[in-house]
Amino acid sequence: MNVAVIHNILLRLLRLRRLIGLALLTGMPAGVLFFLTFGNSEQDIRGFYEMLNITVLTIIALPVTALVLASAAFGEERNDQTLTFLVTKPLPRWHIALSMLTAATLATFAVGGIGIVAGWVVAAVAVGDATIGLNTTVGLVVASLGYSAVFVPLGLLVSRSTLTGLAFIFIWEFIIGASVTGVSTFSVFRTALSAYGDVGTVTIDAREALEGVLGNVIPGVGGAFAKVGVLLVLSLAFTTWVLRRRDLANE
Amino acid sequence: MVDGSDAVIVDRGYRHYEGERTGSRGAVAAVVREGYRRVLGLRRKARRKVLPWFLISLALITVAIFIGIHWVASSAPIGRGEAPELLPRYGEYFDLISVIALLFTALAAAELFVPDRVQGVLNVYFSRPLNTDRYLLGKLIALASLILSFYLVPQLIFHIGLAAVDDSGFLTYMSENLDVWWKVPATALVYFAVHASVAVVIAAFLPRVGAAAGLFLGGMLILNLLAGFFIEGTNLWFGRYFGLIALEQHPRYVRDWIFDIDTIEHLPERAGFDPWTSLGVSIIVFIGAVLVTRWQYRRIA
Amino acid sequence: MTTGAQHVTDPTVQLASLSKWFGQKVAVSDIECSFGPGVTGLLGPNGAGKTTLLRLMTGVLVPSSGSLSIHGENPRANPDIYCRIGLVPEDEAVYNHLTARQFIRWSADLTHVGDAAIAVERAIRAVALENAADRRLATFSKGMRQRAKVASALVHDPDVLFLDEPLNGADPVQRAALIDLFVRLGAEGRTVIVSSHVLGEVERMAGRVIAMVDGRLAAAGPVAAIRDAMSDIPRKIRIESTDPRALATALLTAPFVTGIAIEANVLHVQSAEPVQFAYMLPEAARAAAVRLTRVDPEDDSLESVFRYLVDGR
Amino acid sequence: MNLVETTSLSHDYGGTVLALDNLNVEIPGGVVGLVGANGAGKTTLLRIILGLLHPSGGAVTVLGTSVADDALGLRSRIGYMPEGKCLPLDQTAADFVAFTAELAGIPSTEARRRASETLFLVGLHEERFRYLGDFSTGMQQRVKLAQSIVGDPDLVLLDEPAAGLDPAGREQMLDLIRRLREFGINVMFSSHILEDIEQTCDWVVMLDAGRLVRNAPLEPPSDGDEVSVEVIGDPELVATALIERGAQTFVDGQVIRVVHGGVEDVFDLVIEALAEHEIGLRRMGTSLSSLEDLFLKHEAERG
Repeated sequence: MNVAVIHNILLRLLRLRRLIGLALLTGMPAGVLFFLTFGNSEQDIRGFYEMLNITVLTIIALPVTALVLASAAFGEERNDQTLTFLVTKPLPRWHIALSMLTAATLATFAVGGIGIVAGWVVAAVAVGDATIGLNTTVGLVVASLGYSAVFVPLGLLVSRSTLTGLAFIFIWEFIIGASVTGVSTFSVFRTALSAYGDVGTVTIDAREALEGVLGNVIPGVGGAFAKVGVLLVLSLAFTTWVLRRRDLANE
Repeated sequence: MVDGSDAVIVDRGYRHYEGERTGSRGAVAAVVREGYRRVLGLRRKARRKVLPWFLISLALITVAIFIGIHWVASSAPIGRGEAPELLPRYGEYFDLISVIALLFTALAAAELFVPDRVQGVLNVYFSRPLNTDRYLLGKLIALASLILSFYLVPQLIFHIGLAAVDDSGFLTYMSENLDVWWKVPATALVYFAVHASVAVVIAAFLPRVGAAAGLFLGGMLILNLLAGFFIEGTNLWFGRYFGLIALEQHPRYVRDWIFDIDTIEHLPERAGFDPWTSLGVSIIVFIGAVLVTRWQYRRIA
Repeated sequence: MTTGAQHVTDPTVQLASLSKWFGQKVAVSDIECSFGPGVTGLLGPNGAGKTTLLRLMTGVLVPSSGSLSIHGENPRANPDIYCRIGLVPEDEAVYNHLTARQFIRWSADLTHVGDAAIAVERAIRAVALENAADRRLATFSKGMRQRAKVASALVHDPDVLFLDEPLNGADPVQRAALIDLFVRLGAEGRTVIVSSHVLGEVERMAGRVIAMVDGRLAAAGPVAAIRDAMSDIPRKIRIESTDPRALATALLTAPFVTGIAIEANVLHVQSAEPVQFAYMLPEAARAAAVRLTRVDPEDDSLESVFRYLVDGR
Repeated sequence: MNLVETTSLSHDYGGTVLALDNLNVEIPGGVVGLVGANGAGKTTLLRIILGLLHPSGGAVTVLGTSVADDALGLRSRIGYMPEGKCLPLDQTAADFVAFTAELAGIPSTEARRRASETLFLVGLHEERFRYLGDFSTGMQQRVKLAQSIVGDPDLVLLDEPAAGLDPAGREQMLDLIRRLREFGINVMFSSHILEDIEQTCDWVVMLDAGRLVRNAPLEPPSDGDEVSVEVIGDPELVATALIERGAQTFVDGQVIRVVHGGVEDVFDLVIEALAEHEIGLRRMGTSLSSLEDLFLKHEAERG
């Protein structure tokens, strides 16, 4: 890990325009929730909050945010041809890989965090329960780590990584993950939701939706973290291998 | 010129052009023609033709299937003439075609607007007798004619097909269904106004074709999703106005109104708006899109 | 080049039958040479494989076959060697979100420079970017961006420098300053490898030249020696004079003048032996009482080397 | 008629820095070189001539027409080759050039024919049906030139036409530019490489920081000038001989620069000295060093 590398990548990833765009995306559920707090019962608000978190936030906004940021970590270096500067520095290759993974995770966590904190505040004030956003935050941590592990090497390997990543989300996460039982365990947002479902209380409506999405994946924080942990180790090893053995520029 | 004993060596070098110049109008026409070629992938690598022609053939195949259903229904010995209202007609066909057209619009708008800007070709355009407004006019004509054709050509085939398989005979069917001639184009226009506006505004700002198309499709989806939450959950007096952000739903609502269909409750309807409002929103979105796009291009030109 | 002119006695960078291919396309083919202290020009037309070779040497690309070493180390195997290497890549790209100072500081931090702040200021001064150091690189002109890249490659005081077309986009003033800088760096005993396709520039800074054509080593040695070696290539010479017809008549007597074309007051002379011709020309002009106002070899020397190597003409 | 006339032309991009500062020039027809350092205002001037940029002060007349009055009409008589990328990489060369001819107001069948002929002129006839994305830098640069002349303009503006080309490519490009004059097309092209300008132009406009430094014909060699001579053999012998005849010389490698203030002809002096000592003459000419010196001198004065 290297502080200068991480700092530089974070500066680059969190450009103001992109930050605003992504913050609007992850903040959308909070905005919606704000209007739903008027005139609804606490139980209903809790239900809306959880449904928004599960459907809009975890299934759409977080994957997209993570995709944009994590694939850009190496992707922008590659496409802007600045990767040359980075790989001709006296750093062990695994330091570069780990720094990128860290930066991508931090960036995703920070941007996703904007939306989550906003929603958390709105919900906590409306319901009077300060712990209400805890499960979503745990889900965010799992999602940031998991998606970074997938998209960071993708950005290094593929030139149109955002599009490829989008295809990954649609095909792997949405279609195959929903229809093939064996695969759903390895779907990142299901892993995030399995952690979500294991923390704090979940309303009945949300519980149904959650089980619908999860299929046969059993909720569990420990399992979720174990899974992303393995994913991260694999990702780190693979990224390091690419940095050591493969061409780092096009023709 | 050449007889047996003479030889002629012709070196024309650079020829000056003495003919008429078509001026700015010719330049706009060239932009339109080039727009067609770009969207349809003509005179480009085969890879570029796949998506547009896949969508076009999808539209035509579904027409054929619809006509087939009608033909089977009308020629079946049992149940002839029964429950004709269950058979899909013009309005229902819009349901199907509008989903394909949504993809086609995403592709067409992105292809028309993104590459010119990103590849720097605008520098060439604007060094010719062409200014921002005329350039955008050319693009708008290209987009409108492509997308409206995408809606209307299959519908025309559908209309002729329905007349051909109808029991009452071709001409009788035609004369009994004259209202189709304004209902279908009017509906297509509303679909175009909303879909194309949003797609063009996005394409005018994003630097990549894929990203522009993706954001357009994803944006339409998310707006519907959010509007649903608002309509269901909010108790505020202005909460229902959020029902209007489901842009994708407005043309559908207007269509049902024009064709007098009442099977699904669209989001604006659930929020308590009448079709006139949806029509109004569609027009406002269109005008807004024209203004924003024009502003953006004046800024970068 | 069987004489071994591609090798130096005190090599810092050594390439052993280095090759690189992308799919079917061979970009660099069996390059065998070495580089030592001083400025060496890496010369070749666009697409000759100069950039690929520099990327191979700096470990950005992996050789398809062959090997390389910098101070005895392969950078891929031992990244620590990058402490002693500076690279200015050809790509125009820089970190657009940083200021020049931040960018150079970043390089300094990653190369373990002792007193980074001082080193950064020194590098900025070396490329005369003091006035623009706190502007974002995105606002820089091409020439300024090149200088920022040069500064970032110099900040850790490397003794091997790889510069890929560093003068691209620089105007005459900036170019003169950069050339001075490179010459000075070479004189300090650093190995400076500069690629370029503008021959005049290479001649002004490099004592030794490695020329590449089509991925292969085409020539190696001192600039002057290469000139001499190639001086017998038949060449056209363009001459402006007061009386071209009289001059033409005088020149035609020489056996090595193989053709003359007259165009207004300009003569285009085709000579099989340009050196001989050069010796003959002043005498012939004086004898014919013709006043010469301009003489130009139509193919500048090293350009014609390329063309000769590429097209055989 | 002058090609371009400006009267107190100024432009700023909204900041305090003037991209053009009170420019008054009259530029005659022919091949005109526009020289200056990066940021001297070359591109700004070209874009103002095209009417793409509205100057913040002053006026421009191009080909006898005021740009402010009829920019669109003028643009059908002007061709423009922008600096940098401007080609749609998914089109073939023939399609793109024909399209740009149509943009210039030529009907489409004629446009296709002209496109083919123009690509022939720039040496891309065989490659005209290939996609631009597969072209090398040099080929792309020639396509850019082709699109600028396909519409039969009276004037073409070329922004750094030789940038990024290798020597062979650069020479071909300069050759093409020289030929444009034979075709009756006026050329105005910008470059920061002085040699390019000298080899092609008959008029030079030099800008620095938006101000005019020089607006004059590229002088044919004249008696009072400095002459640079590249020799084969010992340059010192020649230098000594020249000094004896009252000339001032500077020797730099094989190149001798000769300054002569006297009445006698410098060229004759040089030839005499060379013939006398049997030294070979490789290259001789005036302007190269003079223009560059002027440029460097001006830069130095500015600090």
